[in-house]
Amino acid sequence: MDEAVQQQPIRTPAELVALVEALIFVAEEPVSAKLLAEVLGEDKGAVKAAVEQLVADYEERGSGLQVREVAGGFQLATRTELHEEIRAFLKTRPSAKLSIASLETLAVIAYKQPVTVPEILEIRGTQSTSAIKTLLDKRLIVAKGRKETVGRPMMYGTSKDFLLQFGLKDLTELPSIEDFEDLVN
Amino acid sequence: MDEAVQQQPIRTPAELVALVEALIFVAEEPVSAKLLAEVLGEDKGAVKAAVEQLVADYEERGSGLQVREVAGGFQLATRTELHEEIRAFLKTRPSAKLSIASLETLAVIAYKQPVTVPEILEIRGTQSTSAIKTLLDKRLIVAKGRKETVGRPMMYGTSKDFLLQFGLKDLTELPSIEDFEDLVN
Amino acid sequence: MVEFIRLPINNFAIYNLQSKVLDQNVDQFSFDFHREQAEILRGGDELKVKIGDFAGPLDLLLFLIKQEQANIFDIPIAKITEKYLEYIRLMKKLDIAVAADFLVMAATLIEIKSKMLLPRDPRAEESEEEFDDPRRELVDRLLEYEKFKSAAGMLHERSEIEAATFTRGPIESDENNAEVDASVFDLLTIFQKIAARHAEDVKMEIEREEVSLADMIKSLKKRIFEFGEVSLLAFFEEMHNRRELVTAFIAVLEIVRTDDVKLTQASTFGDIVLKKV
Repeated sequence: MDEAVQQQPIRTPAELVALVEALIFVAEEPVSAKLLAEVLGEDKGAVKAAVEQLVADYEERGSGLQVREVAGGFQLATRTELHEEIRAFLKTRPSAKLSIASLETLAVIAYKQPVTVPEILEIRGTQSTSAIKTLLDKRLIVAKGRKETVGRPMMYGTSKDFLLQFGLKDLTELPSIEDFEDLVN
Repeated sequence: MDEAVQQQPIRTPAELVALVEALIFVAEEPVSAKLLAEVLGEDKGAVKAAVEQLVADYEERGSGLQVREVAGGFQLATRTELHEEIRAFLKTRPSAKLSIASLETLAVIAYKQPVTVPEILEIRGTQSTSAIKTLLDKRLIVAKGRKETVGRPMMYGTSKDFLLQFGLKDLTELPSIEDFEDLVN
Repeated sequence: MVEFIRLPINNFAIYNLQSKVLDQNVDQFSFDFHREQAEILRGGDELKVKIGDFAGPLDLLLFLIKQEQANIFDIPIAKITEKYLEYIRLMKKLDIAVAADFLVMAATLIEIKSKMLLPRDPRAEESEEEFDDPRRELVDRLLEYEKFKSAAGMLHERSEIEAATFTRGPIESDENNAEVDASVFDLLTIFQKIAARHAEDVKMEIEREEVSLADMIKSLKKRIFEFGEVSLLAFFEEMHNRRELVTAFIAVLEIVRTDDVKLTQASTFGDIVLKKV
């Protein structure tokens, strides 16, 4: 990394956009502007501008793809409107949906993390163990240590996969739980 | 596929280009114009024109990617000139991932520490020497002295890095069988 | 006998029942639960009953309150309790296991109902505000729960949108290996699997015959002099259990001590090779 910085490559803005595009494409996971800047030995501001340019380019030319920000990084993905044709092509069916119980449990964990099983029970009014198992299996939640109370129960929180699967940049992008109060009444 | 043909969807040339782009992007191997035409229920000539348009689009805008024809199909790939930066980027990817064999060995060491190689062999039922080497290289385990039995074999345990990588404050935070009793069954 | 199809968010479930149940008594399914009556759908020799599917007792309670168009801050507890118990009775009739949490809530409702029937303390009546409503705690819980239920709906919508976007297919630079990104949960489940596998091995061990040290030395010697060298790793891997492994190990020590054989190792943790000198 240091080498790259010392080299100080001279690139035109268009070249930087092209490079950023290529790196986002080859990465298996969303890439942050920070990592891109480090690898390219470029200023983070310049990289951010290049990413913004790229996002706009894809948007403008009505591409079948989009550059989107998710789980703290940028990723190339198909446009949602095309899902039917893509499913027909890949011969995949919509993935198994989460049950109401799992979704509720996930909502409690997302908003109250780190949270223990008894605390989830308290809010949902029902045992959530099988939902927790499902969420762990799907890697949507992870164990986050133990709570220093009687019995030292395990605490749970959401994972990076949660951000990815729900298309969130980070946890702050979740609407505040109090916002749902208005809907209720 | 027949359904799609019967439907005869009406798409603008631009829409067809976008769809072709999305399908080439998600495909697991190069896709032929014939297959694209079948899936989309479009005329092969129209699909070919769309692919040509797409190739030209990527070329013209100086994209970091290219649509290239390979093995009788089309594929999205990075532009060859960018290979140096791409290689540098791919090298920086964190290699936090572990093979199944390493993970099994790590699980045994985590729960049975301090533990010797023959003991791991007995529990896992297979040799674990290369997995142990990997785990030592990744600093997930450390040698914990020798066991005072015949041959004085080396004992292994988990390291500080192990705690960090798995988000544990200390070893007591490792989930126990009891924690997941309801979940795992 | 009951096939349970969960349809998230829509809040109802379809139960497939054998015709046997159908013949018994159709009346028992005339349950006023969903917006209309519970739907009974006939198809071949199957009967499907569509009734409310609830994620928990609070979910059911909220549904009943809405169905009765009641004010959540002034729940008609007698009526709601009656409806609640009716649902539980239906579940039992359909032979669907009723979770303990639902029964606990039923008890709570009955308790609140009886408290409401008690004459109020005349001294407390002076100020209406200080009257401790037995429903208060339940209302608080319902309000809190409903926020998370709405949040669950939001998550559901997000996942629907997300399921409509696809990322690229594999490309050359992806190392195609079976590597996994692990969490502590994975560590535990893997450990349990190994332990289970090991338990099976132990059972099989009993049936095997034991190899004596003399036989082990003989066979190892034969191999060394036949092939010139023997990989210790390969040799040890042939052993079926711990006892055999120990015997093999002692055999190696014996041979190195008494015969013209040496041990070589190319790298730390690398394989060790037994060589004829």
